[in-house]
Amino acid sequence: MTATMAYATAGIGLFVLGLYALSAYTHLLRKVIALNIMASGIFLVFGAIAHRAPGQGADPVPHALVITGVVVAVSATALALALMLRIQAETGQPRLPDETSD
Amino acid sequence: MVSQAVTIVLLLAGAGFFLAGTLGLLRFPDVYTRLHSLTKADNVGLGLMAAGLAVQAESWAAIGKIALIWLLVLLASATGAHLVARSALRKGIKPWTL
Amino acid sequence: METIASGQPWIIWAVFSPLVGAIFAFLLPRHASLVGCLAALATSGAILGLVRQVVEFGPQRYLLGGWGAPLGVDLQADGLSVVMLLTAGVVGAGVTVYATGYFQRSSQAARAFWPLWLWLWTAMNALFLSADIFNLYVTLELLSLSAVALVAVSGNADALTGAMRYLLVSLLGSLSYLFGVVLFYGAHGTLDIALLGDLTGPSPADWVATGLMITGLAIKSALFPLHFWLPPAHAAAPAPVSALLSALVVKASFYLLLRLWLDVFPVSTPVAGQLLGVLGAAAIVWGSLKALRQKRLKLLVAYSTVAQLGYLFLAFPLASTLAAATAWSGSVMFIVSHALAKTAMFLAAGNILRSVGHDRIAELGGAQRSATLSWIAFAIAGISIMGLPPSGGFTAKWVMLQAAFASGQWWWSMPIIGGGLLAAAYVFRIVALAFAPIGAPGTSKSVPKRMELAALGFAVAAVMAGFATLQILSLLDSGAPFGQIGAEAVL
Amino acid sequence: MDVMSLAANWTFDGLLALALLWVGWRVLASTNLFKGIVFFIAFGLLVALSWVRLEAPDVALAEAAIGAGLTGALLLAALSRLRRRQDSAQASDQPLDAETSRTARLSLGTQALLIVFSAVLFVCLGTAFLSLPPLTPGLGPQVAEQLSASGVTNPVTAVLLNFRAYDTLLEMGVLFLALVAVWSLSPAPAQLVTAPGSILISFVRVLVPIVVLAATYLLWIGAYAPGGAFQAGAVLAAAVVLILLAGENTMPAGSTWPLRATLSLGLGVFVAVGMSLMGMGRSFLDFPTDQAGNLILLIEVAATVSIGVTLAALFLGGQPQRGSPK
Repeated sequence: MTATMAYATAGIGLFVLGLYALSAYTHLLRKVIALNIMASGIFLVFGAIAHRAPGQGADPVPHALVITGVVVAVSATALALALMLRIQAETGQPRLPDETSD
Repeated sequence: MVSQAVTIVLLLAGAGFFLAGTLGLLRFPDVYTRLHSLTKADNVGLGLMAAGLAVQAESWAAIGKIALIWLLVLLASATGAHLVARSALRKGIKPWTL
Repeated sequence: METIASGQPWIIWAVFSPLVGAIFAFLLPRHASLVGCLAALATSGAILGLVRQVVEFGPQRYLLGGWGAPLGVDLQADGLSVVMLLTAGVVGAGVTVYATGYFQRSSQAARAFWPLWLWLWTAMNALFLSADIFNLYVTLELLSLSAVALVAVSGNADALTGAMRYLLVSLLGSLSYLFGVVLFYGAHGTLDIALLGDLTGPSPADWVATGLMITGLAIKSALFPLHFWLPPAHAAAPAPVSALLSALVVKASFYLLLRLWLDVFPVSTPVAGQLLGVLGAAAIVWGSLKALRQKRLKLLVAYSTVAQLGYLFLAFPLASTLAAATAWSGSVMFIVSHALAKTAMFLAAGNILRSVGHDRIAELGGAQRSATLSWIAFAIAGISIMGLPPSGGFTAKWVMLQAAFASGQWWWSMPIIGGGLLAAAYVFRIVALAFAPIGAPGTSKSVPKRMELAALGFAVAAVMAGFATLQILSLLDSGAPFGQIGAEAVL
Repeated sequence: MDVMSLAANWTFDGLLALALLWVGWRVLASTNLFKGIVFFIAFGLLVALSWVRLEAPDVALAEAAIGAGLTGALLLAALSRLRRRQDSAQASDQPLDAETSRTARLSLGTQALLIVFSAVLFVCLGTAFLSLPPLTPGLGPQVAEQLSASGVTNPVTAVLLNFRAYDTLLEMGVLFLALVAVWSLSPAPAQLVTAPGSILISFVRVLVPIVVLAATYLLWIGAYAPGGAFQAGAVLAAAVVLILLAGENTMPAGSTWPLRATLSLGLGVFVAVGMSLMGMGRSFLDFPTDQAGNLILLIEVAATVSIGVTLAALFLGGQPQRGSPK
């Protein structure tokens, strides 16, 4: 194990942080950002896994999968943001109804 | 050896400009002076760094790419600074005076 | 090992017929419903072709790009995938017919519905046929995004917030699943289900990956107590979408859970199985009680889905014993019969809502005058949901009861039987309305005949599925996804 | 490697990892949403830097262009639309949403429970990672072995467009589907920027040709060096977004058909190539070795155009209305 450990730790930390924020915050934009941070965390762990054997170059398969994952994440983000704007237009709040702080 | 020394000096000088620019960004009184400090210092700082790296470059093509990066950043930061300043003016933020 | 697909590559057509249809439905928005019907026809043909192939030649494996696992991505079709595919095909084809009546031609909603629905179908077929855990992640995302967008098609505030909650929960589920994929790849260096199955063992990485995947898929399958997102989303969607979501989409993630449980996860401990079973039993009780208290018809049907999904999870504690194949067969029978019955119920509810203009249960008394066939369809579908003979719901529960007794865990028969009684209570709550005295003559709109016939057709099919049990089980047996136990051992 | 540079590596990687965590936390916890998004973009750039350190330049490019750049632009556009509507809502005395109120009113107990759960999860995931075998080769050797038959020499491109091309096809499907879904939700808001100003416009005039050139370069070089269709598509999208921001965005009145065709092009060509190969008696997307390079290039060119336009259309946030400014 080498310095890649640092990235795996950061990745796991980001996943957990994002999960916490996803549950704790109510603003939908924050929830969308939290999901993005979680995804980045997972990707970093994958990158660290691909880079376990130093000096041999990295495994290209996880890299290709992460690129796929990045595109999937931006697609989901775009849909979530469009939905959020529609919700705000209909209800006046960028939040889900039962979580609206009173 | 000489080229390495030149690179080190240029990179350190560039870092100094970045540091000064960042200090200005944090300490200057209003949005216009902060912009001034940020873009001016960063452009020079990046220029010094680019020059430092160009000394180490292995081909003219690489030097060209480094120069291009610096020029593009200059262009973008100038336009960005202009846009930020303009929207601040439109919002009615008065420039700081003594 | 499965035979490499020979002859016509129906397995490819099953994925790409709806996909090509989805592209054309987007390109030609004015003719979207025509494109949708043609694509549905082609997809059904491809599914039937594949079923025939599997029956004749056994399970199929297709090497995409000719590489083969682990470098490439493979498709596979065994009995389990084919039964899921067929269920989706029957429900999909019927809902397509229904939707041509439900959506006005070239309205904004129709233009949105057709490409999204064809994407949803693509995603399901791709999911049932994929043999690669990362590829399955991509199909899961296709499935969630299309399902969420379909919920939002109605455009009102309830639908939008329901869709948003559904999206957030589903993305969370997908990410949890993806983390599992990453850990499995890190531990074993392959993504192929079959290859991975030979390598997994009781190591911390495999356990954590298993836990992450089970959690993610349980969220997506709305297992109690992670079901909270389901009722608002399913109830607020347009009727054909509600039917698709309740009948198929939640089952797709359950199918994946089942597939991984059987082929990938390290030898399952009784503890995990028992936990899933307890949650399933809790879902049956909680979902039914909530269904009893709902004031809106579609929400009642949606909570009934929460309850019925609980049954699927009862197979996990039963399957850790010798009765495994029986338990799994019962669970899959349940998927099929519930898909048919729930489609009928949601379509019927949609018809009632359209004819009366609302679905407030308290004011529905006597509303049977306008959409009589739909009320009949609802009642017939109720037979299967309650689990009365000879319906598919009955045989599914019967098989599960057998598994419960054969495995010496008789106590699991209690939620199976109790859930039927509770279902009877909420179904009769609605059916009784049909016999209520005719109320004040409200305005009632007529409903296109084909919409009523579609609901009725599914209701009858749900009851008749009981007679097809043997055929379904023998199809399911192809490739022995549950180990060596044939249909004859079950009945 | 000598001890000095090893220590330097460790220090750099450790600091970068700490920075990732700190900036990630700032993104989520900043009281002001705008600040949070700016931190998010900075975060994306740090992630890209991490990918360079992990010897994944292809991912670094994709992360910088898509993860930081386009996602950041999407978030900023969404925020400005949120605020604009809020301002008008405020004028008409509707309830004001304070975006600074950060958390749900979680009880202290719930919050403590959540923190304990997070900590347990962190420990579990960490243990799982540590228990991974240190030297599992993964699929790297197999990719290297078959690389010469893939038609390209960049292994990541070989995986994306040959070995696992089906994944990539479905991924293009996800992007296409997201666009269909966004269009089904709402029409595009009328205008993004009021009065772009002459400096922005001339900046865009200078920059757009360079950006398009850069996209072409990334696309072309993807066959044998870091780059490829997704990175190129994202850069192309940036060019289109710039044009949109400069207000030069009137769409010809009439049919949206050309736009729809461009959006479907990438997926359509991908499927058509796969099907044609089946027609020639091969299996789906089974490229003949001597033609693989050309077919991959054909798919990538179509994909780049579609990805660029799709990402830009997602930025627009809705279906452009016929005849009105795009």
